[in-house]
Formats: sequence, structure tokens, C-alpha cells
Amino acid sequence: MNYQLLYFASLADRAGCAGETVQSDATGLSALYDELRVRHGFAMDPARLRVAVNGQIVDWSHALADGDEVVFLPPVSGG
Amino acid sequence: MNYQLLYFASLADRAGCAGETVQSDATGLSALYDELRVRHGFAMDPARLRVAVNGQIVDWSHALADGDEVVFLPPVSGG
Amino acid sequence: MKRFALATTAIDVDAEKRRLDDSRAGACVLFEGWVRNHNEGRSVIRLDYQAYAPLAESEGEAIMAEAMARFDLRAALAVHRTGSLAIGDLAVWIGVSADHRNAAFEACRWIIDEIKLRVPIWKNEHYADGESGWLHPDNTPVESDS
Amino acid sequence: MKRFALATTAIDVDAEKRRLDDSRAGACVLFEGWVRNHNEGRSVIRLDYQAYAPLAESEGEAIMAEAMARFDLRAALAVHRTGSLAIGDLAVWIGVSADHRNAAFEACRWIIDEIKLRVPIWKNEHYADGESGWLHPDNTPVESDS
Repeated sequence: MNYQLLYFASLADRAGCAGETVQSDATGLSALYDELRVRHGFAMDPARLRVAVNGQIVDWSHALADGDEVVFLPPVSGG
Repeated sequence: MNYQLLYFASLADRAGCAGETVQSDATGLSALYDELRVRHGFAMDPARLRVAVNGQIVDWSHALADGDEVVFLPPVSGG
Repeated sequence: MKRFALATTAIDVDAEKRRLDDSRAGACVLFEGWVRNHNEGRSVIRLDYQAYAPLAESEGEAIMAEAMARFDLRAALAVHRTGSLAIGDLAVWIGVSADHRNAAFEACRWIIDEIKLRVPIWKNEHYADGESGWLHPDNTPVESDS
Repeated sequence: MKRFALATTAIDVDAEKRRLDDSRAGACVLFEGWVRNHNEGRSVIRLDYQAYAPLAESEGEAIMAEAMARFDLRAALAVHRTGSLAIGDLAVWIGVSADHRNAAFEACRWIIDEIKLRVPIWKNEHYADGESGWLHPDNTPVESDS
């Protein structure tokens, strides 16, 4: 399956890009994040991340579909 | 003794003036207010008033001196 | 530098706000009291504010100095109108700046509460039915016991 | 009508504030977040804000709608900057109007707290020593665990 990944803040710095298309057999968010940790060396514990799929905050149990836009959100610091 | 009285809000309405010079034998604030209640028909309980003498908030036990500016302050409602 | 002022004409909010600037400050909280068109279920057409000016100014300054001492602020200012005001007019403006928002919110709230409690300013509401009345701090009419 | 916006250029505070006007409102509370020249003991020279814009806008709108439902308000608005900001720049503006000041203070405070907690915007601080770092919601550096 193909996923559109977007990266922000420290994850973007670590990945060295703002986004990428990833081909993956993962159908769950945890499995997908584990692949990205290996690929980019993300050190942030997934317990500290929220996840958005297609612009909506979802639960980590959310099932992915081909073509989804997926964003792992580091703790925010606006304001 | 002569006192310069200033009136505000409901007390000014009741007295029909913004201030007046009052000649009185009273040397305490309670006695002076009692005289003014008789003169102007003030109904407000002194327990609800604060008192300023010469521009400073004072206690009701404050001793008056000839020529003092005395203001009985109704509960305020600014803001 | 004075921190509290009475104003007989419209408050220059922009000029006051510039006095809050401080490069160490990360939070600014502003309060504006506007003349409402209603109170206690009655329709209000305008307000008059009367002040015992010398005492209002000294009490106002004392409140601002106390706020600077109680809260971790960079600046705190307040201006209160007197005279006749129309619906929507700005009656009181309070501005504070602080490094952190917690102090800014708490101080701004504390200052307006203290002003309403302590500063000798009185509000006379004029109602749509032609009546008028002086108000207590809780905005109930004083009429009955004056 | 949108209540929450991201802005890539300076926020037009006067235009936003006029949208709070309501003749029934007696209280207006405004919060401004300014870029501070220091954080956690380090000297800051500028900030970059990065947002995941579509989600930031929908989360922001959800917060404002929730504020309107939770508090007795006439209006509530918020604007958050993105991009590169200098010391003293306005990073976030929040304005609420209400009949009474209690609701106005509580809602304004609640809105900024929720924005900082929920809206996907990240702050990158640039320090005087040449370093920079993304921050956590509590303004501590994220560096160690990214």
C-alpha cells in the first residue's frame, strides 16, 4: 500500500523532509510507525504522539487504507 | 466647627447638592452623619458607608478637625 | 509614572497598550468594560459615571502598585471613564503584561475586581422607561435604601 | 463565520476586535501571546511556528465552538501566526465578549490553554548561542527524545 506521510517539527528534522510517499505492507499505525523509526531513526516514544489520518485525529487502532495521508504529531507547542 | 462636605451618587441626589459647608458641634464621624441624616433624610445605614477625610479613607473612629473635607462614600459601582 | 488614570474623554487604547511593551513579556491580557444595553432585566439607554477624583486616583494607584507586588508582571495599567457614556462605549480599560500567561490573567482579573470594590466611582443607569438609578457593586439598584 | 484562523502575516488586531462588538456585551477579554526574548534561562533571538494547517484550522474551530457552548459568550475569536517571528511580535491573539466579566475571563483562559494543548502548531526557538530547538507544550526542549 502507498501512504502519504507528512512530518512536522522534530520528526521533520529527523526525517530530513516535510513528507514522502511510503510503500508499506503495514495496515496499522503502530506497524507503520515502527517502519519509520527504523527508516529515519525516530526516537520519540509512540505513546507521546497523536496520529491524524486524512486530516482527522484518529485512534492508534485506526485501520489504514491505500492512499491515506498519515501524520504522526509530536506534542504541540503553539501559543 | 466647619466641615466641607462632598456628596456623591445617591447621597448627592438626596442632598440636592454636590457639597456644602456645614457648621456642627460634632467631633466624630457618626455624630456628624446623624446630623446629616436629619438634615437631608439620608436613609442609608452607616454600616454600608466608607468615610474619607481630606482625601484619605479613615476609620469611623477618626477624630475630626475644623476645616476638614469629609465624604461619606456610598458603596461604589465602577467598572 | 502613573499606572491608573481617570479619563473624561474616550480612552486612547492604542497609546495605553504601547506602554505595556516589554521584550521579556510573553503574555498580555486586556480587559475592557463596555456599556451594556441591559442590566437586571431592564433596558439601558446610557450611563453616567461619577467619581470622587482625588481619592479615585490614589486608590487606583494603590491597587496597581499592589498588583505589581502580588503578581509577576512587567507592566500594569488601568483607565476609567467618567461622565456620560452611550451603549457600546468603553468604560474601563485594564492592561497587563507578564512573562507568563498565568500571572497576566490572574492580575488582570484581580485588578478589575479591586477597582469595582474600592475605587470611588458610581454608575447611574438611565433606563428606556425614563427612570434612572445608582447601582451597588453587584449592579442591583441602590434606590431602596438611599 | 470562521472563529479560528492561521495567519502567515501580521494579525490585524483592530479588525478582529471589531468582530467582538455586541451591544449586549459588558465585558471583553483579550489575550496576546508575544515572542519573549528568553525561555528556560536561555536568550531567544527569534521563533519559527510550523502548523499542520488543515488540522490546525479544524481543531481551532472545534475549540472555539466548544467555548461558545461551555461559556455564556457573545463572541469568541482566535488567530495564530505561522512562520518566522521576531522578539515582541504577536504570535497568537484571542478575543471574547460576554455580558459579564466572569465568563469572558474564564473562556479566554480556557481557549488559550486548549489551543496550546490541541492545535497542531510547533514552536522552534532560535537561541543567541546559534542553537535552535523544538519545544514541548511546557516550553521544555524536545531535543532529547526526538
